[in-house]
Amino acid sequence: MDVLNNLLHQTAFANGSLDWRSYVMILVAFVFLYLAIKKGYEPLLLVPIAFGMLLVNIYPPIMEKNGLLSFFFQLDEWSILPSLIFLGVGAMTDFGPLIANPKSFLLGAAAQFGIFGAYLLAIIMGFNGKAAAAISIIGGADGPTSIFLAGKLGQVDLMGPIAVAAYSYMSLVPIIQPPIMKLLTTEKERKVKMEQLRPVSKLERILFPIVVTTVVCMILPSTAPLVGMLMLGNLFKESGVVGQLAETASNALMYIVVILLGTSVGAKTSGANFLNVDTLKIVVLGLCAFAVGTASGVLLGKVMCKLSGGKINPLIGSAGVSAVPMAARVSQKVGSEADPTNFLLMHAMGPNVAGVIGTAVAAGVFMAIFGIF
Amino acid sequence: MDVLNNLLHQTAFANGSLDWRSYVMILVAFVFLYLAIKKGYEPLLLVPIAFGMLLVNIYPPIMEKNGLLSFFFQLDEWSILPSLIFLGVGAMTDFGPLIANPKSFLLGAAAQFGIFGAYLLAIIMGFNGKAAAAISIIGGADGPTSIFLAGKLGQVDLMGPIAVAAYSYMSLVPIIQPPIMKLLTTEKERKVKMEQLRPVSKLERILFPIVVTTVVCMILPSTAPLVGMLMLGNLFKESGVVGQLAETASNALMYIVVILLGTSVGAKTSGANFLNVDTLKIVVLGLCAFAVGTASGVLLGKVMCKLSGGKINPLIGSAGVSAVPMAARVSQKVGSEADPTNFLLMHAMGPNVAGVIGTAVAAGVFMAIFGIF
Amino acid sequence: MDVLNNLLHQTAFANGSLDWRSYVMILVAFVFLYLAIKKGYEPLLLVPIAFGMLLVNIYPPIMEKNGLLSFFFQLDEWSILPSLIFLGVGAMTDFGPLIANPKSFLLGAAAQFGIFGAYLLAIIMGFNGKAAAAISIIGGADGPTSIFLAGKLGQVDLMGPIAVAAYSYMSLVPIIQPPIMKLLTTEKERKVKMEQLRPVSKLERILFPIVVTTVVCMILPSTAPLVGMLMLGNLFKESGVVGQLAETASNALMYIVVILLGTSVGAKTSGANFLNVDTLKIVVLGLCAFAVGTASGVLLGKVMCKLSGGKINPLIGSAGVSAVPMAARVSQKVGSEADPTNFLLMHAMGPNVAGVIGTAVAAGVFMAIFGIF
Amino acid sequence: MTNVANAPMTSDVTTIPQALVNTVVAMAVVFAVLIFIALVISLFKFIPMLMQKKSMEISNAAKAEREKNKKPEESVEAPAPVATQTDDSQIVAVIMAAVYAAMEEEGTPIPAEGLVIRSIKKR
Amino acid sequence: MTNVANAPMTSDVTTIPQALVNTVVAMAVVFAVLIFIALVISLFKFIPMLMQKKSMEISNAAKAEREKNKKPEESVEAPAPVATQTDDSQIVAVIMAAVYAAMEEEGTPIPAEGLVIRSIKKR
Amino acid sequence: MTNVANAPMTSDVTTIPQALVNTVVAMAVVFAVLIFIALVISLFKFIPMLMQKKSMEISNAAKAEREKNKKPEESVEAPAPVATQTDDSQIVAVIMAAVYAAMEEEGTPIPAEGLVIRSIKKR
Ligand code: NA
Ligand code: NA
Ligand code: NA
Repeated sequence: MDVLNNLLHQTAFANGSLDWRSYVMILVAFVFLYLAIKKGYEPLLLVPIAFGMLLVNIYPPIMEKNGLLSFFFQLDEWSILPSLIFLGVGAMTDFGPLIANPKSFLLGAAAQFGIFGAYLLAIIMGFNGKAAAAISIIGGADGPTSIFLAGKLGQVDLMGPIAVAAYSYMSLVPIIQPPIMKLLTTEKERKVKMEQLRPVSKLERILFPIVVTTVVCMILPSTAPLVGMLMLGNLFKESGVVGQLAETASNALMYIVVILLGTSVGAKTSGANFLNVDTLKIVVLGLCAFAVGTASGVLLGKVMCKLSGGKINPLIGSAGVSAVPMAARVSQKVGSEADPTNFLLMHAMGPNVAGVIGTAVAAGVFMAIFGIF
Repeated sequence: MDVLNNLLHQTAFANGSLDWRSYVMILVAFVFLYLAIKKGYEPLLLVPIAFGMLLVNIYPPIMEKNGLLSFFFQLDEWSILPSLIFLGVGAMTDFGPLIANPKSFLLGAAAQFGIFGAYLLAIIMGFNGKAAAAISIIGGADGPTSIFLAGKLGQVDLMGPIAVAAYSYMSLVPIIQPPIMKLLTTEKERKVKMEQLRPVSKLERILFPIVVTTVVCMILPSTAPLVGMLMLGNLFKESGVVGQLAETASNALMYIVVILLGTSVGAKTSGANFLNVDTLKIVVLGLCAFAVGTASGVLLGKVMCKLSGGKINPLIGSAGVSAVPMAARVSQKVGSEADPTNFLLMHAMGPNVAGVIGTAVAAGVFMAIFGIF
Repeated sequence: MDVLNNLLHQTAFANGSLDWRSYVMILVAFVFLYLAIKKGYEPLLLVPIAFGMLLVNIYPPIMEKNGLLSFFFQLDEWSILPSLIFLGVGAMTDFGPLIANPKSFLLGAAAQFGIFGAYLLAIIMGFNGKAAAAISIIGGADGPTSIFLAGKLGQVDLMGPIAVAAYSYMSLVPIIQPPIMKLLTTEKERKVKMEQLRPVSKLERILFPIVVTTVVCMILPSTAPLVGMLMLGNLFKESGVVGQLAETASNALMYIVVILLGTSVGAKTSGANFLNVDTLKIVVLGLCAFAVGTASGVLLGKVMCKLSGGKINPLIGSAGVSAVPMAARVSQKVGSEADPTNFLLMHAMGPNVAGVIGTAVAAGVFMAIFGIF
Repeated sequence: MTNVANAPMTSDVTTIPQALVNTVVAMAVVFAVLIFIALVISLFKFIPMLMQKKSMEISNAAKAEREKNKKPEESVEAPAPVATQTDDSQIVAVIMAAVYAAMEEEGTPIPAEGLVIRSIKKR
Repeated sequence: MTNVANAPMTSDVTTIPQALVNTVVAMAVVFAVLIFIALVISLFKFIPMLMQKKSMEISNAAKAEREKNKKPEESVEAPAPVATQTDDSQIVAVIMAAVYAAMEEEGTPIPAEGLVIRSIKKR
Repeated sequence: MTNVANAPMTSDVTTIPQALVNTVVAMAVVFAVLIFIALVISLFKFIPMLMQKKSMEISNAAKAEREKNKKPEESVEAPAPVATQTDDSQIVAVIMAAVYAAMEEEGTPIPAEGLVIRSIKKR
């Protein structure tokens, strides 16, 4: 019975392609599915990521030559998918609060300390320069930027752990941030009420993406695919004359891209790739990055509170880590715990979206440091 | 007048690229358009397929190097398009009736006798092993699985006839099945009423795609792209947390894929490729496969009716050939002809969707037999 | 401080990749954004085109090997994107007025004199044969056809200027056409009222795309990708059985393609590519083509008016240049200026959509002349 | 796609006389093709007439059939399936005829699978 | 994907006896796999029972907790966060255990980063 | 995209002092870029003022124009087209100027096609 024999040798159990790591990873995939579905942790990305994790650990050839997910992953490596996600993100983002209060850019910059703190720590832990940079960008809390930079720096093997850590911590923002925020602020600071933001005209909203693209890409040209697409999406939205493009970019196109990106990035977490010390280090570094970013945002917020004579609530500083819009909601929540009549959401949206630009700038600086353009 | 001369030599009539076969195929394309549009025979796929047939038989270079449809076909060969269609199918399929009545899996298995009956007959007719396997899968009545297996077995030249036969017979299910069903059942059996199905909880619906993926892909790993995508689509739908992904997978993405797949598979039916004895044999084998699959489903239904003490109506067995949801509707119709108060539709949906999984398993077995993974 | 030095050398200002031309092109991009957003000039294409222009002139590597927009541009070169846009255009076009009045085909043919007038002038100006052909097709006022032909004739470097000129003039149709129309017609001719068009049955609408595909592609096979996709889209719409495909082709798929095509074609306008005498010549030739096409349409309209005993209003002739549906609206407007009770819109839609087919035929003739198939 | 060997004008430069000839020929072709399509499309106006005539015939036939089949329990559904079946078998016959022609051409002996048609016709 | 070296049937011709064996084995596998899934899925019917039991336990626990926490200003929001936190730390613990296992296997000394779990648990 | 020749840090290992320098420089750049954008964006608040001023001017101009053009049959449509035309020609002029500049740079004699602008201006 040759045929039966052959059949038996093809099963995942018998063909030797799976070791105990694969089984652990299958369990991890189940855990992530549980977190995504039951807990609502970034499900849009964690469901596809976890399923890619499941499939590659049962059937490794799905990521080898001519494997289904390897074709999708090629589009990650070429930076096409992260750029197109940013197109959709741009088409959904309201930069109005940032235009009304450009000081928010400072808080968006401060939160990037998380990235560079993690970078230093990663170097100390023994990662080489490019790996350290790719890992530390997790602290930016922008999934597409993390995947984009890991691709540009040639760190494809780290892409799985980085993406999983980035999206996991992004969903844990409501747990990670509040203790740090409370530790670093006084009750009085948390109660600071901010003036209502001025209304922003349509013309300003249209000029914003054009100006930001021009300025950022002039100074750090290698961010052009990422920042350019983010701002093009926003221009689609704000111009008001290409509603169909804004709708397509932020709906059909973006979700198609999410499916392709999620499954293929998830499939970079084969057992051997994921269950090692580096992943553990990445988990630690990611948490440090988030914590340091939160803290530095809040601390600069305190400084600005002082300098402005108490007009700025330091709690909006933590929103600078991005994780749009969750971090802004955390600022709102912690603020309203101190004083239920305190509405910080709109004010926190400014640093929140500034943090997206700040992380893209940080990614551009890393690319410049490593001579990639 | 060189120019005029050149022009004349470029026309399809004069340049020698078209022979009488091309003209016959153009007529066949018209017939399929008639069937699809006027008769409503699987129009979603037969309209693009027939148009691809029309274009390639007028302008063969459209499938040669750098031809428009050759680019789309590349995505068929790489199994990308059939897998993505299954993602959409999964996002539209309700596996509830199958979860409520897992015995339906038996009927979904029995109907696969159609495939292996046709396989034996194909070997007898002189096809080689891989060709016989690729052809016989038509009996599974799942278009994407047929195209997937033909691609994996390297039978690209048979893909045109196989796809055309598969979709044609799928639309003929209401004509092919009833006489066989009536021949094999007694009036009394057809009148059997089935108990209402138990309600299925959300958690069961969520666990189903995860469990099926894990079990099937563990045993037959090479089915992972197909079964994985089918079940991922279903998980999108049932998880309830990624409604946008379910919507995109079953709408924009699936119909884009249908257009690319339909036109390019249709363009594999150039005259020389289609008008030969093999196609005639495929037509015969496809019909046999459907007939045998229907019969074996009904026959196992009769056995289960006996064993269950008359609680199972054998008519739901024929739905095991898939052709979702038409075969289930045929069960309903034949059942209600015997007793107008007999409602079998929901009970037939169980074997119907089990048949999709059964055919994927059969495809996996073929891949295992031929050492493809 | 090596790092700082490296950073400075990476900026767009310092790395020598940008010369004064880049800065001029960035300004031109701003002007096009202004025209598109403020003036509503073909914004669906000019916004992405202008943004592609902006990005490539800040960051040229975006169009070099592995650059984001270079991947999209590959799909233009392979004629995939223009063909898919035509699929969407077909799914949105109503050929009813043309079916009701097939004489409109004559006017759609006459307007192609604009193409060949510009072709002659381009040869006189010193362009080689293929470049002259690629440029002159601007006069057809069909963007996708222009990009398709430029790709097939290997004139990728002209694609930027050609696309920009084509879409710019298409949006200027309401300014370019009326003076020519008034100059060539008498007040009496402009007041001619036309009989109501006969109703067109569903069967005729279904047969139309099939017949046109068969006839045009038989005579000029190399137009099959373009004409085939246009007509397939229309068949999706008119068949009434594949509404989802018509919807997807004319919505999600088309707008995805518009984004990819617009940004990548816009990115062919790097300073060195765009700011040269050729572009100036193309601007002149494009205007000539539009003017001659308008004039020849109107002149044949006058002849047909005479021959029909005053039953045809010559103003509908100008709509033969395509630019659907703007040129038809111009006919309506000029006609109603002469007599406010004159409704020419529906009658002008006939030549308008005939002009699309006419331009595709002209493109096919050029491909035949250059032996491309 | 560019078959250079066949390319009639591989030299890139086009002289003005050549261009004039090209223009005249090309416009002639454009007019010829569009006039030909116009002629074909202008035949469409006869379709409504044909359809009306045919539908009248069909409705007569259907009426006759309905009278023939007048068994009370089937009277509602009968006409539709009958019509479907007739058309289906006609179409199958057309396809089959084409395939048979192809086989005869190739000199292959026709096997016994003719039953495909019969198995659909029956019922 | 085709690993020719491993391919058991690289010769393209399949004899009829071989085909018969293939058919028997293949149908057996199809039935085996589908019956196995059916068995697994048939266990699903116990899930609603389990859930009911568990939810009863949870609602008891929650009730107890609610009574313990009865400070007027927190009463509305308290239960939900508590539940979340508990589950989160359980999950983190599971992940950590897996990663630890991996590290021990590789013989790497476990560093002091165990605090990850603690830093989440606290609060 | 990776230009290895230019890459300043092709050695994969980064020492801790190097990393410190990188960090300081990088954070400085991040702040510099974001502060620069913030300054530019903070100028946006003057836009509403400018617009108001301009729109007042325009509405005055339009009023004047409307009075000038007061022929009863054109009064409804006149203002819009006039405005459109003016802006269009301004823009065409800007583009043309840029192209001319390019041509002069290249030393090409400017041909007589200046009429493009005129032909749009007229009407
Ligand atoms: Na960020
Ligand atoms: Na099936
Ligand atoms: Na045209």
